[in-house]
Parts: sequence; C-alpha cells; structure tokens
Amino acid sequence: MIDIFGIPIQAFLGQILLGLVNGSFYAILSLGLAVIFGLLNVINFAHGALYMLGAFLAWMGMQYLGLNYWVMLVVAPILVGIFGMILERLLLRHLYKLDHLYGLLLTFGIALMIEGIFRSFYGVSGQPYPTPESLRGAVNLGFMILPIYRGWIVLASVIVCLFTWFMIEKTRLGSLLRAGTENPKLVEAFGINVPLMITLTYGFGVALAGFAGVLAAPVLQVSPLMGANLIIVVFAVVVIGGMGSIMGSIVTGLGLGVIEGLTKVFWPEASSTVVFIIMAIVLLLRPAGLFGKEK
Amino acid sequence: MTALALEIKDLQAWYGESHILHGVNISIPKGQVITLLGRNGAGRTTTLRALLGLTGTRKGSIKVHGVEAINLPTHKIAHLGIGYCPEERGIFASLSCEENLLLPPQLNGTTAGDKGMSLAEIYEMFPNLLERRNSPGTRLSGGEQQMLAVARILRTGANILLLDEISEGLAPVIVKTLARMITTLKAKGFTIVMVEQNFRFAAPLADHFYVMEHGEIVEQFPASELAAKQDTLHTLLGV
Amino acid sequence: MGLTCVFNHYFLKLMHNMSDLILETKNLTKEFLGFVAVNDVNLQVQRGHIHALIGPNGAGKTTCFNLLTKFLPPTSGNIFFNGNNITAEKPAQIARRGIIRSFQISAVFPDLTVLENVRIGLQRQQNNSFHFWKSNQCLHELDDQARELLAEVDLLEFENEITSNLPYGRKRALEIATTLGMKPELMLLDEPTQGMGHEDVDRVTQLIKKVSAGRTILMVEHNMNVISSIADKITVLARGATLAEGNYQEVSRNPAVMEAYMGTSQGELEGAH
Amino acid sequence: MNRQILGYALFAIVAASLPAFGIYPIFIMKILCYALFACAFNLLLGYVGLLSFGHAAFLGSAAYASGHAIKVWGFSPEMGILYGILIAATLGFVIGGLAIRRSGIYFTMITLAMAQMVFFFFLQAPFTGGEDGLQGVPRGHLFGLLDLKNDLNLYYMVVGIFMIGYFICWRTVNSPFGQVLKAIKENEPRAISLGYDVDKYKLLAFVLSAAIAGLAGSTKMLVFVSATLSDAMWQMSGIVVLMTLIGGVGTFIGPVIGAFIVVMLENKIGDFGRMIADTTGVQWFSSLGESVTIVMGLIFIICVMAFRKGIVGELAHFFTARQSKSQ
Amino acid sequence: QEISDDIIKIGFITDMSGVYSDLDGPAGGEAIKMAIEAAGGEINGKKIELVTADHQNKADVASAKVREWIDQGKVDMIIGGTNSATALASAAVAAEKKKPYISIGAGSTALTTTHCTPFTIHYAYNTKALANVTGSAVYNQGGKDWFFITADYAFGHSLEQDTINVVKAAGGTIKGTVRVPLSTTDFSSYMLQAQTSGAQILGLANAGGDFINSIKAASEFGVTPGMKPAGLLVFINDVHALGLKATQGLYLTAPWYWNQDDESRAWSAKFEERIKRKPSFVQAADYTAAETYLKAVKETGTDDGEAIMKWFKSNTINNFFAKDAMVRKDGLMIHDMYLMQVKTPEESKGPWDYYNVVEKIPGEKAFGPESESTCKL
Ligand SMILES: Nc1ncnc2c1ncn2[C@@H]1O[C@H](COP(=O)(O)OP(=O)(O)OP(=O)(O)O)[C@@H](O)[C@H]1O
Ligand SMILES: Nc1ncnc2c1ncn2[C@@H]1O[C@H](COP(=O)(O)OP(=O)(O)OP(=O)(O)O)[C@@H](O)[C@H]1O
Ligand SMILES: [Mg+2]
Ligand SMILES: [Mg+2]
Repeated sequence: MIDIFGIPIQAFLGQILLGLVNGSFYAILSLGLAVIFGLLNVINFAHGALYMLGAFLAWMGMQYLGLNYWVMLVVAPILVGIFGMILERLLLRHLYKLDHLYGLLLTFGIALMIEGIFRSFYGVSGQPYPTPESLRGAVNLGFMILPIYRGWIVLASVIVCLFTWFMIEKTRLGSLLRAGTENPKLVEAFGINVPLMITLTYGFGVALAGFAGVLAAPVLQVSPLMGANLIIVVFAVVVIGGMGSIMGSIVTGLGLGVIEGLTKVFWPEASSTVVFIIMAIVLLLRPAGLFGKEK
Repeated sequence: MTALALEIKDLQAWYGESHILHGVNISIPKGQVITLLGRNGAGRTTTLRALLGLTGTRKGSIKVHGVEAINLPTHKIAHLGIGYCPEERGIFASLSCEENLLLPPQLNGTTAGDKGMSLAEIYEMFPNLLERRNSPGTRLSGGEQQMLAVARILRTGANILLLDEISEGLAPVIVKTLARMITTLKAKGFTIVMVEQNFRFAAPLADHFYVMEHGEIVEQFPASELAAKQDTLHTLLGV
Repeated sequence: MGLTCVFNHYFLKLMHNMSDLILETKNLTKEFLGFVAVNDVNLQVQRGHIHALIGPNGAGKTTCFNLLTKFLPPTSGNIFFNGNNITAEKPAQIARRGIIRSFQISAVFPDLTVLENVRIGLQRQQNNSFHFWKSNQCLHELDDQARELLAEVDLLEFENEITSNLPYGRKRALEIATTLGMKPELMLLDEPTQGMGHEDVDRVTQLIKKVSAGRTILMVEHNMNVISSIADKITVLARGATLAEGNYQEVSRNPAVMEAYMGTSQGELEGAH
Repeated sequence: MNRQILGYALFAIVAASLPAFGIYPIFIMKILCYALFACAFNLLLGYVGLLSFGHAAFLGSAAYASGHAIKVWGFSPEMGILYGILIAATLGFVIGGLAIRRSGIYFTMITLAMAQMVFFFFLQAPFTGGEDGLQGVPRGHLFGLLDLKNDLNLYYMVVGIFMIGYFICWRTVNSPFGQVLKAIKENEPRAISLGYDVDKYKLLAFVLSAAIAGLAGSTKMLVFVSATLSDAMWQMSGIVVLMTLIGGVGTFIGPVIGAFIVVMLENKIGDFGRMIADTTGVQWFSSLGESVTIVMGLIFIICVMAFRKGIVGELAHFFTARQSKSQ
Repeated sequence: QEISDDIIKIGFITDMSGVYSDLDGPAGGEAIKMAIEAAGGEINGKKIELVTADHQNKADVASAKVREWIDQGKVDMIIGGTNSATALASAAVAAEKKKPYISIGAGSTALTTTHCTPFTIHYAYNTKALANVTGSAVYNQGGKDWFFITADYAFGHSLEQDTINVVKAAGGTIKGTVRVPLSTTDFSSYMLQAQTSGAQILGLANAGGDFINSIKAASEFGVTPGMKPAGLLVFINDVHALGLKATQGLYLTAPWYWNQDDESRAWSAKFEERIKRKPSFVQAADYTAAETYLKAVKETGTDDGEAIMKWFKSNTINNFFAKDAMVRKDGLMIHDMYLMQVKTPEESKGPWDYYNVVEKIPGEKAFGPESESTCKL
C-alpha cells in the first residue's frame, strides 16, 4: 500500500473524489450566486433557502403527486426559478437604486421566511428521499466504492456548469448578459429590455440553486436547514473565486470542495474552517478574488 | 412641412443634483443631419443621453416619430428607432468584436423602417473589423473601436442615429471613411444627430447646426448660413 | 540662442526647482489594464499660481488629480511637493502635508450642518479626533474660526442649515470653505464650476481668485471664461500626455491645442485630419 | 443635554421599579443585554455605515471568555466581564483589521466569514464544551459584596451595566471622534482628502463596537449562567441586524426598542399564535411559537421594503415633517 | 405541606422539531397528557397541568426556559426529553430552584455522576447501560476492532467513552474515532475513514436522524457488508425509517419494547390510537414517569421538590415500563434492560414488529454497581 503523508493512497483518492462531490454543490450554488451578483449586484442570501426549496419540491412531488426524480429534476428548478422571478419583480426590483446592502438584507429576510415556513410544516429533521432506481448501487473504483449516485452528482453538476458557462460565454444571450454586467445602461439604450433580462437572470440563478437542491435530495436529508448551513461556505467560495466571475465560481467551487475533503483527512478539526482561512488569505493577497477583475 | 423624426421641447436634465440641461429645443425633420456644437461640458452629450433616458431626472417633451418618449423606459425608446453611439464608445471588453457587433437587437419598432444593414455590408464598409472580428472588443485600436461602435448600430435598423464625437481621436483616413459613411446614410434617408468638436468634419455633412452653451441652445442656423455665422461661431466656440 | 540666453534659461530653471515650484511630477504615468490614462506627465506648478489643467474629456485630468492625492497609485513616475518626494505616501498623509483636493462631483457631508462641515476640517488641528470619551462640546471652540471661513464664502447665514438642503452652487462654496479651513498650501479643485448657473459660476470664480491669495491652486476646468479670467498658467492634457503649457494667450493660439481641445475652427487651422 | 440626563434618570427609575410590578427580571435583563448588543452594532452600522454580519462572534467570545474565567479560573464577576470585553475587543481588532480593507458588500461578507471561523473554533475548542456549551457558571459576588445569585441584585447590576454601555455608545457618537465617524460615513473620499486616516477611525470604531458587544455578551452569560454556541452563531448576527433595523438604524433608542420587540416576539409569539389558533380555529397558528423565524423574516422584509428608517426613524421623520408643515 | 399555587404543573421540554423529535417530541407530550388524563386531571381537587417547550437541541434555550417556568410559570416538576446537553443545563437550573428533574431521553452518564444533583432522576437509560449491553453483545459475537462515529456533544462522548471502556476491558481494540457535529447529513467522508481504518465494527455513538443517516451512508459506500454496524442507541422509529432490509440483524439495547408483554401492548394500542404509530421507549418512559410522579404527589400530598425526591428514592417503582425499579442516591433509576436484535423482513409480521428480545439484563448488571458512581452526593 502506498501512503501519502501517512494516509493510504486509497483514502486519499477517495477523499478527493468525495470533495469533488461536495465541490459540485459549491460550484452550482456559487455559479448561481455569481450570475446574480454579476447582473444585479445583489448578494442573494436566499440562495440557500431556494436550494432547500428545490429539494423540498422534489420531495413533495414524490410524496404528494408521485412524480419521480427525473421529472422533478426538471420541474423543481423551473418552479424555483419562477418563484425567484416573482420575488425579483415584487420585492428586489425596488431596491436597486439603494445601497446593495438592502438587497442582502431583503434576501436574508426571504431566506428566514422560507426556512421558517418549511420548518413549521416539516420540522427540522430531514425527510428521506430515495435514490432513483436507475442510479442505485455502487461501482468499485479499486480505491473506493463509489455510489453511482455520487458519480452522477459530479457528472450532472459539471454538465450544468459547463452548459451555463457555454451559454454565458459563447451565445448571444450570454453576450447580452456579459454586456449587461459591464454597462447595463448602454445595453438598454440598444433596445434591450434589461429589467426583463434581470428578472430572467435572477430566475435562472435561483433555478440553478433549485437544481442543486434536487441533486442533493437523495444524499442529504431534505431538511429546512440544509441551505442555511451551506450558504455561508458558498459565500466564501464566491468571494475567493472573485465576485461575479463564472469560471471563477466553477473552478473555486470544485477546488475548495477537494481542499476541504483533504483537510478532513489531514486535519479534521480544521475542515469546517479551512474555506474561511483560505478566504482570509486570498483577500489579503488578492482583494478582488482569484478570478475577479479589479474594478 | 416634412414629418419630424425628432422633436425635443424644453428638455431639462439632471445628473444627481447638478442641473445640466436647462430647456433644450430641437426639431429634426426626417432625413436631416444636424450637428450639435459647443464647448466641452456644454451639455451636448447630456442631450443625447437624456433623449434615451440615461440621465437622472429629466423633464420636458421628446417626440420620436411623433411618439412621446419622455416617460418611456430606455429600451422602449430605442425601439422607436434610435441608435446610439456613445462618446466613450462603450465597447464591451468581455465580448469579441463580432459579438459586440451582433449585440444590439434588430429594432422592429412601429416606425423603424429600414431592415438595417447585413453583417456583410458592414464588413464591406469597415474591412478592418472583418479582420479583427474575433479579438476581444477592447483590444481593438481606438479607431477600430470607434468604427465598431458606429457599425454596431447600423445593423439594428435604427433610422435615427445619435453619434457622439465619432471622429474624435481618429486618423484622418478613418475620419474620411466615416464622413463617406454619413453621406451614404444620409442618402439612404437616415436622420442623424452628430455631436462634434471637429468642426471641419461636421461642417460639410450637416444640414443644420445647433450651438449649445451651459445646457441651452444659444444659436442655430441651416448649413446655408454657415459662412455668415463664422464670427458668431468663433466667439461662441473659439478660445 | 545666445550663450547668455542658454545660461539664463538654465539659471531660471534652477531657481524654479529650488523655490518656486510647489509641486512637480516627473514622468508620472498611470495605466489601467494596459490603457494609459496618464502618460509621462511632467507637471510643474509654481507657488502662488492659479494653475489650470484643461483637456478634452478623458484626457486624464481627474486621474491626474487622483494620482497627486494618491487616491490612485501611479504606475510609474514621481511626485514632489516642496521638494519632498511624496510618491509613496498615503492619501491622508498627503492631505496633512497641505494638499487638499475637491471633487468633480460635489463633496460635502450632506447630513451635517454647514457649520459642522467646516468644523470637520478644522477639527484636525485639535488633535482630539480619536477621543471618543470626550464630549463634542469641545468642538465649539472652533465655531468662531468656522464662521470666519463661512463668512468668506458668504454662507454665514446658512450656518445651521443641513447641508443637503443647500442649492448646488452653495455646496461648492461650502466645499471650498472646508478646504480653506485646512490651511492648504496647495488646493486642487476639480471642475469647481461644473453644473452651476451663470451667477454661481461668477461667484465661485471670484471666490477662487480671492482665496488664491497666499496659496497655490491647481484646477481642472472646462469653462474657458473662468480660465481666461483667473488662470496664471495652463497645462493642456490630451490622451494622457501634456500637449501644451503656457498662459492663456499662448495656449489658446497653439494649433495643437485648438485641434485637440476645440476641434478646428475653420479659419485658423488647415491640414489637420 | 439636560434633557438627555433627565431621560436617563427617568429610564433608571422606570427600570429600577419594573420588578416591583411583577415583571420577570430575567426577561428584562435579556432585553437589556440584547439592547446593548444592538447599540454596539448600531455604532458601526448607524454611525460609520459598516454592516457587520459577524457581530455574534464578539458576543459569543466574550461570553465564553468571561464564563471560562469565572468558572475555571475563579475570577470575580467584574473581572470576568472585563476579561470578556478584552477578548472581544482583541478579536474585534483582528477581524476589523481584515474587514475594513474592503467596503460595502465585501466588508459584510468578510465579517460573516470571519465570524463563522470563530464559531467553528468555539465548536471545537475544548474549553467551550462544544455543543453542550459552558453551563452552570457561578454568578458570584459583585466586588465581593453583592450576591448575584439573587435575581434582583443581578438585575440592578445589569441595569447599571446597560446604562454604562449605552452611555459609552452615546458619548462616542457625540464626541470629536464621533464627528469624524459621521463625516466618514457620509463621504469617505472627502474625509480622506481632509487628512483623516479613515481606516484607523473605522478600526477604532470597530474595536469599540466589538468591546461593547462583548460587554453585552459577558453580561448575558452571567444572567443565564451559561455561554453556548448560539451566542456565536451567524443567526445571532442576523438577529442583531434585525433589532437595529426595526428600531431604527442610526438612532439611539432605536436598537433598544428593536431589541425589546424581537425578544418579545421570541418569547411571546407562541402565546399569541395559540390565541389566534383558539379564536380562529386554525390549528397551524398554534405552532407559530416554533416558527419565530417566519415572523422575523417577514419583519425583515417589511422593514427593508417599507420602513428603512425603523420605528424610531420613521416616527422622527413623521414629526419633523409635521413640524415643518405647521411652520 | 401543600400543593404550591394550588396547581400541579408539569413542564415537558424536549426536541419538538429536530433530529430527535420523532422518538420523543410532541408525541412524548401526548404520552404525558395521557398520564394526566389517567389520573383524572387532578389530585385531591388540585388541577394537573402540562406545559411543553421545544429546546431546539440548544442548551441555552433549555435552561432559560426551565428557569422561566420555575420562576414565573409555577412549574413544579420538569420532565426533560431528548438531548443530553439540554438535560445537563436544565438539571442544573432545576436543582438550583429545588425542583425535581426527570431526565428521560438524555443518555449522558454525567447526569448522575459528575453533574449529579439531589433533584435529578435519570429515568429511562444511560449510555453506560447501552455500552455494557450492546458493547459486550457485539464483542461476544466477535467484534474486536472498533471504529467510532460519534455525535460531537455530551451524549456522544459519553456513549463513545463507555463503549470504549467495555470493549477495552474485554480485550478489544479501538481503530479510531471521528466526532461529527449533531445533525450532520453527509457522512460520506467519515465512512471512507471508517473503511480505511480496517476495523470490523462500526460503532455508531449517535442517535435519531444521525444514526439513520450513518446507516444509509454506510450501505451506500459499501462499508456495511464488510464492517458490521453497532447501533449503540437505536430507537424503534429509526428502524422504522430505515426499514428492516437495511437494519436486519442489528443488535441494540432498549429498556422497553412495545411488544414485550400484554401490559405494554395494551398501553401501546392506546398510544397508537392517538398518535397513529407505536411508541418508542422514550415515549413510554414519558408516560410512566409522569404517572409515577403523580403517584408520588398523591401519596405525599405535596408537590414540594424535596419531599417528592425523598419519595422517589425510598420507593420501588413498578409500572409497565419498569419492574421493581429503584432510584439510587445519585438519581439513577436502576431497572432491567433488554438486548434486542432486529428481525429479518421475513420474520416480521408487519409494521412495527421489528425486534426479537435476545436477552434480559438485570438492572444492576446493565447500569453497573452504585460503587462505581462518582457522584459526590
Ligand atoms: N455622470 C455625471 N455626473 C455629474 N455630472 C456630469 C456627469 N456627466 C457629465 N456631467 C457634467 O455635465 C456637464 C455637461 O456634460 P456633457 O458631457 O454633456 O458635455 P458635452 O457638451 O458633451 O462636452 P464634451 O463631450 O466635450 O465633454 C459637464 O459639466 C459635465 O461635467
Ligand atoms: N479606474 C479606471 N479604470 C480604467 N480606466 C479609467 C479609470 N479611471 C479613469 N479611466 C480612464 O482614464 C481616462 C482619463 O479619465 P479622467 O477621468 O482622468 O478624464 P478627465 O480628463 O478628468 O475627463 P473629464 O473631463 O470627462 O472629467 C478615461 O479614458 C477614463 O475612461
Ligand atoms: Mg474628470
Ligand atoms: Mg404548584
């Protein structure tokens, strides 16, 4: 058996892979945050709650309507997106002229409410969500037994991230979005309905969160607090990656997942803090984040 | 009397608290080319921006092809057939040259007649852009960026063009290209509002001149009176 | 050029360097991600002058100011104030040396009263600005001094008004009063008359003239009337670089300046573009 | 000034007599601790314009520090509190020093993340008791004289501490230093250009705020004889924002009123829900007590959307508006 | 001595909405209500009342609530539900105020050792009993090398330590432990560590939702066929949630099982009528504890804390939950424990028919002799 720093290589590789799974969630969530921050300049504190909402919708679909995982994997993000758009239209929209901090506070309030409502109906203990039939079981990778579903998480999130990246970097829609981030006023002067674009972007960003929620449902319990615990780490990821940078979010999300996974092996006590420590260091050295542009 | 493409009455505008435009009146018949002259800071750029609702508060009346636009959101105003080429060019750094070019949507507002130029026509007019089509927008030279900024709005089918200092910082040869382009556009029936420091560039092109000072129109005359107004112009603009 | 001439030239230059130059930049350059906003500028401001910085939009005037006050770090080059190299100092340090700036967009403290605005500036002399345990009653010692300054800019009657209620022109005047309170050796004014009505422009112009006594002023201004009436020396920037320098007569006849700044007015220039 | 003193005296008299009316002293002490915490927070948000989302770190660290000092090292209560303040201020110096390098949203996120780090530290450090918390800290005798086991004695001490803390906040704002803070808040670049090294001022304000938050934390620890993770959790940072927002950012009594409302809500909303459930017959309301967060979230949203000035701010605005109309 | 304030008021504080809410929670409250109803709602004309609260698994919430109840709410006795951290905090307050505190759902031995008080009764079980019974059963089945996944707070530490003592005393080895925060949902990384440790037994020193999640993760990552899980504290609700397929063969320790005798079945039927599911042993203990307390009040004629405590410590307790049980001086109630094994799906006759009783362990043996207690009372 080969050891790395006294840890068998199997365990090492295994933890890297698990880190990648967690990193997948970080990546999708921070991607959504980045998209939203880019165009709206709002730190979407409700992101975690909407992630939770996605998971719950999947669970409710199964519980009450008998809809299976694959249906909900499509439907739940759409519903979350629509919900987000309603939020944007009714509430967030009125705050753009004010200090960005109000956006943060508003979404914080929204997060509290959504979480509170689900708590009052379902308690904080999680609801189990079965792994879809077709993704049950595990493959033996030699160094570890990887449940197929975990592999699917990494695959699905990489696909979604790359798809989003492609949409934003390579399509006309994306060019509108990027241009809107740079100079929304001018884009509007070209005749583009920027307010609508903002609504849709917010919808899309939170739909990503919803998607992550559905992905997470079978591995984590579907619980009202699942988002609250995750969101702060994701914030840190966004800050490290560079606020608003798409590729930054994806790469940092996955990377930090892995680093966190490794910390669990080498220095378990620090595993929950390592992301914040990295954040502090990055901020000292590169205030705009690893991939962020200095403004 | 020909139909007015643009009719601005008593337009006032503010940036935050500073009151920049103090009641601007301009009427432009369809197909005319006019030039706004004035010193730095006279408020010409602000006039264009106010037309599109890009300033802070604004008051007064703006009719685009007879449609009142003072209360419309910016993107709707654009759909009335206005294309805007900003002073700072507004090339998007995160977009390639061609993406920049393709960015503004085709306007099919009520009165925007033309279909707009095709990409091929545009590349024909500005061969430089064809060459640089894949480089990031802000890597283009200043002149190329300027061309791009103008070319960008030609595709949209807008028939009222607001061109802010398009000749600024450009080599004579490009300025000539631009002059030719404006002549062509004029022939095609475009209505054009130019803001120019470069009087020599603007003089032969414009049908009508307006001179601004401190946010007001202080003088206006048709091209035919240009010679006669030399002295006035000199006192108003010259150092 | 005769030998004496050459000698005189150098002698004069030496003299300048020794005493008369309050501010000097050497090869000052600022790049933003490859874009050169200020390019190798050698600015020399003489003590006691009203020195105007003009140039087309985007010429780099505001950036220049930001460099001088260290709101932006220069990419290269040096800045000397009274012969001392201040290139490495922090904004607040620069201010304490006596270089006080105003901003292109009005810079007052909107929710404080007019009197308090001026006092903020004066307070620094008291050396108690970290004393969180002291009553702010002690600030009233500064009231008289503050009122004097307000009187100087005709704002005395507004002393207890909340600043945000003042008309725009008055705010600019207040800004100047606050700046004066710092007893600056060198005042940097960025477009002090921007956004003002005619009367305000005149008043502020006169005010600048008035306060220039005994100190040096470096100002950015678009309004040529203002410049022609008060500026002793003008530096023209274009595309980040110095284009011309001299008094109003010299500069206004300079064809390059006409070209860059006004565009051509037909009669005078040929051949360009 | 005289009116201030009068108001102060009035407050002292009312506060002193409350227990006589049968009001539960611990309840009021809790409000006072939170109120002090909110005042400390407001010192930053209201007077320097810095939104810290990590103030729980200071509350918690002081609570743990003084709890540990009193329980394990046998400190007297007053020394324990001082020690707590010292720790909170030191932590404030470190976190503040990092955070003030950036402004706006970034500042907020950094404070949040740093506080989260502190939280995890407390979760894992051996002396905090992890999830169990530090329980059963002896209250001891104040200056060796006053037995704080007696709720009433403790109550008067807490009222005293609150008044001192409140006074420090008030004094800070109304000091030469406070004047500079106001200037920085309103126009930071201008303050720099006038020669103020704003980072130093911000840092001092941050440390002061952390110290007073620490005072609140240590006091709260004495009241509940325990220090637990919930003191350091980010939700606590959210609550203090809420209290300040409800009461009125940048007003003096705002945070106090906000604290009162939030604590009332936390404690009484269950009864209120049960009342509604009884009258309307909708059973769901009876679980309202368990879902204080819904109500808090709702209040948050309402405050941000409609009452950005908070109760005190809106009232003040209303009265000045009426005054200027009548004039 | 009289009934204070002319009302007998019981306070019940537990996790009403968190990871432990299924095995105690609101249904535990209902069980106490059943006991009050069974007593006729009054004793000698004095009304019996119940107040309940959710401590959200937070020690500070629990202690503040208990303090307020006693100071303000005229509560005479506290029944503490799940979570040891909250129990330790509440017990301290109750003792300060001289009110009986009956701990039901909490397992930490600290309640009757290092943190014992004259007013604490540790009623249903403790980690030491669990460790003694399950630990030695698993060890005797050949489980010599252990790896622990431990809930990171009082209860988990205590359970882990007690089991380690048992295993080590028997000659086994500990290959490692990881401490996991309460309510963790993702156990994958810990499973990997368990796997690489090379131990035979996966000791799960956690409970409720945490236990469920770790069992799931273990089977997902292929840990379990290779390693054998030992659930150190397993409730019937957990087995219900996981299903027999995932849990069959698991050894566990419980003080009570609804299907163990007629008396228990009868009460459980009543409970099921109300709650629509079978009771966990905690809920049965809630009921019988309240029942016993009310009996104590009736017999002593007072709700005074010291008198009640004296009654408890000088009488044997007999009910369907515990036979011939005694409360020791340190507050620990000694009663019989059962080693159970989870049935296979084929063995089970239907929902909730989950356990085979393997062995009945006498209280003294399960909880250890009083001489081992470190309580200084
Ligand atoms: N965003 C802004 N905020 C505040 N004031 C502004 C802003 N933009 C321009 N101004 C001020 O408004 C006035 C008019 O500016 P404008 O840009 O319209 O001038 P202009 O006539 O276009 O001159 P030029 O383009 O040569 O600078 C100037 O005094 C300018 O400083
Ligand atoms: N932070 C920055 N990043 C990138 N480019 C900048 C930045 N600040 C200024 N510039 C650019 O530098 C050039 C000079 O700007 P500056 O504000 O100094 O011009 P100015 O001479 O003051 O013009 P105006 O008369 O319009 O105020 C402009 O092209 C501007 O876009
Ligand atoms: Mg400028
Ligand atoms: Mg009683």
